[in-house]
Amino acid sequence: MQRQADALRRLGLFLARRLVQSIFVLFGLSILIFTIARVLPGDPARTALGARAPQETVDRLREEMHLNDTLPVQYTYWLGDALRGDFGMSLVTRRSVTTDIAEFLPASLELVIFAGVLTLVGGIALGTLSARYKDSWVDNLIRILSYAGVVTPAFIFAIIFLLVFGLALDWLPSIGRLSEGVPKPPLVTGLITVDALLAGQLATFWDALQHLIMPGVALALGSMAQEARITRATMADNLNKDYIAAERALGIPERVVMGRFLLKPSLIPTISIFALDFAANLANAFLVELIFNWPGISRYGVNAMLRKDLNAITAVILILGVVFILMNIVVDLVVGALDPRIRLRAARSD
Amino acid sequence: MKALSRILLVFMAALLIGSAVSAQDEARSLRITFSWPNYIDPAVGSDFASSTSLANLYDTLVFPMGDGTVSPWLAESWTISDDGLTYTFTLRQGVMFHDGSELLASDVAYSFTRLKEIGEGYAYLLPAATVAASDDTTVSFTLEQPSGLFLPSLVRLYVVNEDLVRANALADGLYGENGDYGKEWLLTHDAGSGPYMVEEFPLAEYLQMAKYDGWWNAASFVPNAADRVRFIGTTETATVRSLMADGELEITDQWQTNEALTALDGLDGVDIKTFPTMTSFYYMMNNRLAPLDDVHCRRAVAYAFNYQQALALEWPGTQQMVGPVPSTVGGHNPDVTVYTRDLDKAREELAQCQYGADIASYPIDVVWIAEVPAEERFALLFQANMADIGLPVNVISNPWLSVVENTSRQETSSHIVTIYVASDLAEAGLMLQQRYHSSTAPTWQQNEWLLDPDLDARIMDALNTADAGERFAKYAELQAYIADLSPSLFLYDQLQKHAVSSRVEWTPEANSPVMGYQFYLPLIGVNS
Amino acid sequence: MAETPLLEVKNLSVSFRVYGGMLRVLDGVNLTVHAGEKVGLVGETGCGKTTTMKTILRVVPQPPAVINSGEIRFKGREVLKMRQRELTDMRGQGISMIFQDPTAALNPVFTVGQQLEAAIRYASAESRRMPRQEVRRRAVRALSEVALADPERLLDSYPAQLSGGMRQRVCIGMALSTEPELLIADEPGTALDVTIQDQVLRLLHRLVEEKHTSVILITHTLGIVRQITDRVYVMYAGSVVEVAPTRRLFAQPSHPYTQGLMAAVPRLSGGGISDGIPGRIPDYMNPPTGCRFHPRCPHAMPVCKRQKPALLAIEDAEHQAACFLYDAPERVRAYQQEGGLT
Amino acid sequence: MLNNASQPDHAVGRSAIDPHRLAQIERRNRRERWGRAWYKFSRNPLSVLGLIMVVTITLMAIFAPFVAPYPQHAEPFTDFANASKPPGGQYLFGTDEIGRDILSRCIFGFRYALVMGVAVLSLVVPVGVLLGLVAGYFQGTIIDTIIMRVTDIFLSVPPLILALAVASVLQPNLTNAMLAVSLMWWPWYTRLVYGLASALRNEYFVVSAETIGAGTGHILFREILPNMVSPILTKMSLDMGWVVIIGSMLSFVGLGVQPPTPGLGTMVAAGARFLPDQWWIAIFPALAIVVVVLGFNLLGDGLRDLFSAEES
Repeated sequence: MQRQADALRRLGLFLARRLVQSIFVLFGLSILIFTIARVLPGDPARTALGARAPQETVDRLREEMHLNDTLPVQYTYWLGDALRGDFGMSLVTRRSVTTDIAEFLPASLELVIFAGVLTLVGGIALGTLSARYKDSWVDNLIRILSYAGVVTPAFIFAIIFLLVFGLALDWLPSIGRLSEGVPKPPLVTGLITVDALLAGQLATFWDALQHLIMPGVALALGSMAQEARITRATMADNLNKDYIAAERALGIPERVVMGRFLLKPSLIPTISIFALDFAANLANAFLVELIFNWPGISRYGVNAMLRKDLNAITAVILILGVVFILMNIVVDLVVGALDPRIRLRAARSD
Repeated sequence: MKALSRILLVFMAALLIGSAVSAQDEARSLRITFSWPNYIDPAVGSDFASSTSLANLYDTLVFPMGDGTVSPWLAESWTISDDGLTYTFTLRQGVMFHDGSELLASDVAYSFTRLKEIGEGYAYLLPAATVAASDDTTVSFTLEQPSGLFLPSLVRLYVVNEDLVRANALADGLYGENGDYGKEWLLTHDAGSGPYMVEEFPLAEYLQMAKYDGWWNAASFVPNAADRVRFIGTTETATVRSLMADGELEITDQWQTNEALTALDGLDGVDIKTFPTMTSFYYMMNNRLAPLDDVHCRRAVAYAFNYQQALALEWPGTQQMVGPVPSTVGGHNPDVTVYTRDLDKAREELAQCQYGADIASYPIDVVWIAEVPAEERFALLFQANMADIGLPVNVISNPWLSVVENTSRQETSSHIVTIYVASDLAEAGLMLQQRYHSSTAPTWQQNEWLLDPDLDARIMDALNTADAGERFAKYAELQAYIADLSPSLFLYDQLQKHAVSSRVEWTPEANSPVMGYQFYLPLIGVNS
Repeated sequence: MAETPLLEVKNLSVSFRVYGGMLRVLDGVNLTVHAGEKVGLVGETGCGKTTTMKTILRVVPQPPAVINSGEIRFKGREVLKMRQRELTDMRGQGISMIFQDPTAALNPVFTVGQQLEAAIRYASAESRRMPRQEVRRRAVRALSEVALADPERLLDSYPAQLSGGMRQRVCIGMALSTEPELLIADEPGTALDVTIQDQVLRLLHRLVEEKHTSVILITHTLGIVRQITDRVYVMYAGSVVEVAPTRRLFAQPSHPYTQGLMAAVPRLSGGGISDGIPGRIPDYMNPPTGCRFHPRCPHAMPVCKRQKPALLAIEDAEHQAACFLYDAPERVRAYQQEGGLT
Repeated sequence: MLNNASQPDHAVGRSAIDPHRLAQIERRNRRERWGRAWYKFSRNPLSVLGLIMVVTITLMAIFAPFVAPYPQHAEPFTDFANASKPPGGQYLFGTDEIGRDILSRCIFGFRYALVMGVAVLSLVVPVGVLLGLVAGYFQGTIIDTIIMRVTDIFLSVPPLILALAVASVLQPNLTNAMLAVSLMWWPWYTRLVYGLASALRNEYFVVSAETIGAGTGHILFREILPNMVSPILTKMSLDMGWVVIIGSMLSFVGLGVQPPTPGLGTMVAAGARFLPDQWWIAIFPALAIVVVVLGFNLLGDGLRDLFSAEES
C-alpha cells in the first residue's frame, strides 16, 4: 500500500511538472501564431465581411476585434477570449471558430484514432514478423513494403485507393462519414462509430466503419511502415540479447518469449514514435480529408490558411499544439510504464 | 495467427451485413456536387452553390424567366409610381413558411432591411430604399432615384421568416438591437418558404434538403421531383468520378476538366449537358500601364490573339464573346467590333502605337488564377501568340486572394489578369457597371482602371432608365463604344458543363440564366 | 560405459555469418557428460565455450550463427533435430543454464517475479496447470534457496534495483527452479568481486550436491575446477584439445596448450591466461590450418600445419589430448624429422 | 550514436614528437577508416542503391538541359496538337494537357526538389546545430533555458502545419516556401545536437581541453562538434526526403513552386484533375517524388547503419 501511494504521488508530481511546462510552451506558441497571423497585410475585419459590406459594419467589427489597438494589447484581448474558449469568428464558415472545432475535431480524431489503431497493430505485427523471420523472404517482403510505405505520401495512397476500391471495384464508400439515409447516432463523443455503439445502432456503426476504412488506411500506411521498421530493428537487436537466450534456456515457450518477454522491451521506441505520428497525422491528414470529403480539422485548418482566415488558423494550430503536447505526456507515461529503469531514474531525480 | 484470421473473418462478415443494411431507401434522391463553401443565409451567400441553395430554399417577390424578364411570384401584382420611385407590391395570400407560419408583407420588409444592414452577399444589387408594409399583403419600396434594375434585382431579395429569425438571433452581435441578426443560426438552417427546406447541413460535407409539400406553388413540382436533394461539397476529379460511376451522384459540378467530362461521358447512363451562362472570360488589361495604355497597342494585342485556338481548348460549342458582355444578358448588342486573329491588322495597329518600334522592351505579365488551373493553357497560348508580334510575355500564376489584393490598388495591378466574371442579373448594363464603372476599379472586377467620369455617367444614366427599350438602346451604344476602346480581351462566353445521369430529367436551358436558377429543383425530375 | 550418456556432443561445428565472411567459431567439438557428473570446461575468452553451450540449448541466435555439422544428443535424443515443442520440454527441466553476465541475462523491464514465475510455470505439463499461488510459493522458495533475504519483496523488484551479487543469485535460483537434470554454469560470478564470487560458487556447489544435478562448469579459474569437477575439458579456438579426470589433468597436463594454461595459474581471471603463452587467440575468419594452436605452440611440427590432430589417448581413453606428440612414437619421430617449423 | 573512434588519434596528436610522421599516420588511418567504411557500406545493396539514386538524380538535376529530351518544355511552351498523349515512343512518360513532355518536366522538377532540400538544410543545419551546441555546452544556464524553451515551442506543433501557416502569409513562391519550411525545421537539429552536446560536455577530452584553457569556440567546434558529425549527416540525408515531401505538399496546395515552373508537387496537383484516365500526368511526377525520397532514405539508413556499426 505504501509503495502504491508513493507511486501515485510521484505520478502526480510528474504530471504537475509536465503541465506547468506545457502551459509555458502553449503560451509561447500562442505568441508565435498570433504574430504570424497579424503580420498579414490587409484589414481582417474587411476580409471577414467581404468587399461590399458597409463601412460602418466593418468599423464596428474592427472595434469588436480591437484592431485599432497596438499589437500587445490586441494579444491580451485575444488571449483573454481564447482562455474563455472564444477564438472569434471564422471567415470560411462565418461562425464561431469554437463551434467549428467542436464539429470538425471529433471527425479528425475518429479518423486518426482509427488510423492509429491500424498503425499500432499492423506496425507491431509486421515488425515482429519481420524480426522473427529475419532475412527470410517474409522479412524482405515486409521491408520492401515498409520502404514503399514510408516514402509514399498519404495522399497518393488516398488517390489510388479511391480509384481502386471506390471506383474500379466499388467495395467501399468514397466520401463522408455516413451513407445517405443511415440514421446519425445521438451526439456523445462526436466519433460516429463510438456513438453508434453506445446507442446500440449496429447498422450505423458498420456504415461509419466502412467509411473510415479508405481514408484511415491511406493515412495509416506511412506510419505503419515506419512502426514496422522500428519494431523490427529494435526486436532484431533485442533478439540477440542474453536475456532472450536465458528465457529460452529456461524452457519458456517461444510464443511467450516472443509475445511477452521480447515484445515489451522492444515496444518503447515504437510507442514513442507512434504517439508523435498520431499527433502529426492530425495535421497532415488534410489532403486525405480533402479527397474523401472528410469533415476534419486539418482540412479546415488548411482551408483557413489558403483563405487567410486568421482566427481559424490560430485556433487550429493551438489545438494541434495541445494534442501534440498531450500525446508527448502520454508517451512519457507509457514509456515509463513499459520501462522501469526510466521510472526509477525519474523517481531518483525527484 | 488463428485468432487474427478469426477476427478478420468476423470483420468481413460484418462488412457484408453492414452494406446490406445500409441499402438505399425508396425516396427519390438527387445528388449534385458543388464547389464549397455554401452560405445559405440570404444576406451572406452570393456564389454559385449559395445562389442555387437560396433559390430553392426561399421565395422572392418576382421570379426570373428564361427570356430574361421577371414574372409575378410572391407578389401577385405591383404598381410603379409615375416618378418611378415607389413600387407597391400586392402579395399572394396563404403562402406558408416551412414552419407553417404565414408569409406576410412585414416579412418582406424585414428581409430587405436585414439584407441592406448586413450588406454582404447580394445587398449591393438592390438600390437604397425605404420599405413599408402597410398591411399583411401590401409592401412598398421608395427608391432614392429611379432605377431600371430594381425590379430585376428583386430576384435576389429572399424573403425570410421574421419571427423565426428573431427567435434564433443571438443577442450579442454587430447589429445593435438585432444582435447577430440570426446570422449564426441561418448558416445551417433556413427560414424560407421555398420548394425545398434544409434537412441536415454538416457544414464541411453537404447540404441536404427535403421537398416541402406545403409549398404554395406545389402544383409546379414535376411529378418525379426529388424528395431529397443533397448538394455535396467536393469537386475532386477522382472522387466525383467514383461517385458517378457508383450511381451515388446524379449531376456533377461545373468544374470538371474537359478530359474528365469526356471520360464521364463514356460511362453508361451518363451524358454531358451544356448550356450558356452569364459568365464570360476576360483578359483584363491594365489601361494605365505601358504599353497597354495606348489603345493601338491594346488593339494590336486583340488582333494577335488566336481566339479560334482558344475555343478549341474549350468544350465544343463554346462561342467567342461578342462585345464586352455575355450574349445571354438582356440588352446585349451583337453588332460591335469583334476582334479575330489578323496579324497584318495587329502589326498595323502596333505601328501606330507609341511603343510599337520598341515593343520588345515592354514585356508584359499575364496573371492567371492559381485555383483555376484550366486558365494556364490560355495564358501559355497568349504568350505564344504575342511572340508573333514581338511582344514578350511572362506567365504568372497567383492565388485568388493575392489577385484580389493586387487589383485593389492601381500600382500593384498587373498588365493582364485573366478572370471569369459572372453577371449577377440578366442586364447588360449591370455587367458594364461591374466591369468598367470607376466604382469597381479598386476591386478584382476591374483591372482596366478606366476611371472615365464620362463613361461612368453614361452607364449610370442607362441603368436609371426605367423603360426597358430605351435602357437597352443605351446599353447597345455603350457596348459599341467599349468594344472599340479594346480595354480588355473578350475571350469567350462560358458554357456550363455538367455530367448528368440519364435518371435525371433536366432542361436548364429553359430556365433563367440568372445564377442559381439552372438548378431550380421543382423542375428537375429523377427516375429510379 | 554401456549406459547412454546424459549429454553427448559430437564433432560440432558452428560458424557466424558477419559482414565480410564467416567466422568459423566451433571446429568439431566433442564432449560427453554422464548422469550425476560434474564436468569443467576451461579455455581462454573467445575459445567457443559459451557458443558450445548455447548451441546445446539451441539458443544461439540464428542468424548470424549457422550450425554446419555435428550431433548433440541429450538422453539419446538428437537436439539438432528436435521440434520447437521438444526443445521447450528439454530446456528448463532437462538442461538449464546460468549465463555469464547476470545483468544481461535478466530482462530489464520485467520484475524478478515475473521472470522467475514464467520459468516455473512453463517447466512442465503439470506446472502449467498449477494455481498462481503455488507458482508464487515455489518462486519464493527458489529465492530462499539461493540465500536471498526477503524474497517476497525481491519478486516485485526489477533487476535494476538489485546488486550484482543478488542478480547472480537470482539467476542461479532461476536456473535451478526448473529442477534440471543438467545445469550449465557459464563462469558464474566472474562479474562479481572475488569474495562474493566465492560465496556464490560455494552456494552453487552445495545446491547441485543436494539435488544431484549434473553440471557443466565453464570457468577460467582452475582452482574452482579442481574443487568442484570430476572431469575437465580444455578448449582452444573452437575445439576440445584435452580431456581428463580432474586430478589426472592437474597431475599431468599433456597438450602444450594445457601446459601453458597451467603455467599461468596464479592469474585468477580470464584475460590473463594468454599471458602464459605467447601470441593471441587466432582470427576466426582465417583460422590457422591444421591444428589451430600451432602458431603459438612451442613444439609445433610441420604436420601440425597440415593436418588437424584427433583426440588421442594418453594412457587410457579417460585422458585424451588432440596433439600429434601423442601419436604412435615412430610417427612422432617421423613428424619431428620433417624439420623445424619456424 | 557517438563516434568516438577518432579520439585516440587525437590524443596521440597532442603528445606527438614528429608531427610529420604523425600526420602521415593519421592520413593513412583516415584512409583506412574511409576504406573500411566504404567496404561496410557497399556490403548493403540497398544503401548502394540509395547512393546511386541520389547521385543519378543530382546529376540529372544539374545537367537537366542536356539530359531532358525536350528542355524547352520546362519553360513556357505550348503544343496543343500533342496534348495529353499517353506514354509511348516519342514521349516516354506522355505529355500533359498543354502538350509538354512529362519526362522532361520531371527531370527539371528534380532541380526544384533538390534546390528546396539543399537550401532548407543549408539554412537550417548551421543555425540548429549552433544553437544546440551552445545550449548543450552551457547546460543549466540561462542561455540553455532560453534556447531550449523556444525550441520546445516550435516543436510543439507538427512542422508541416506551421510551415503551411507561414507560407500562407507570404507570397506563394519557391523562395518563401523554403523560408517557411526552414523556419520550422531548425529546432529538430537543435534538439538533436543539444542531446549529443550535453552528453559530450562531460567527456574527458572536453574536460581536459577546458583544463588547459582552450577557448569556448575551440571546445565547441574542434572538440565537441567533430564527434557528432555522423548523426547530423544521417539526419540530413533522411531529412532531404522529408523536405522534398513537405515541399511537394506545399506546392500541391499552391503555396510552393508556381506553374509553369515544373515543381513535382505542382505537377501532381495539376495532374490530379485528369485522373484516372490521363493517369500519367499525375502519376509520373508522384513517382518522381517517391524516387527522390526513397533515394535519400536508403542513403540515410545506410549511413545510420554504417555509423552505428562503427561505434560498436
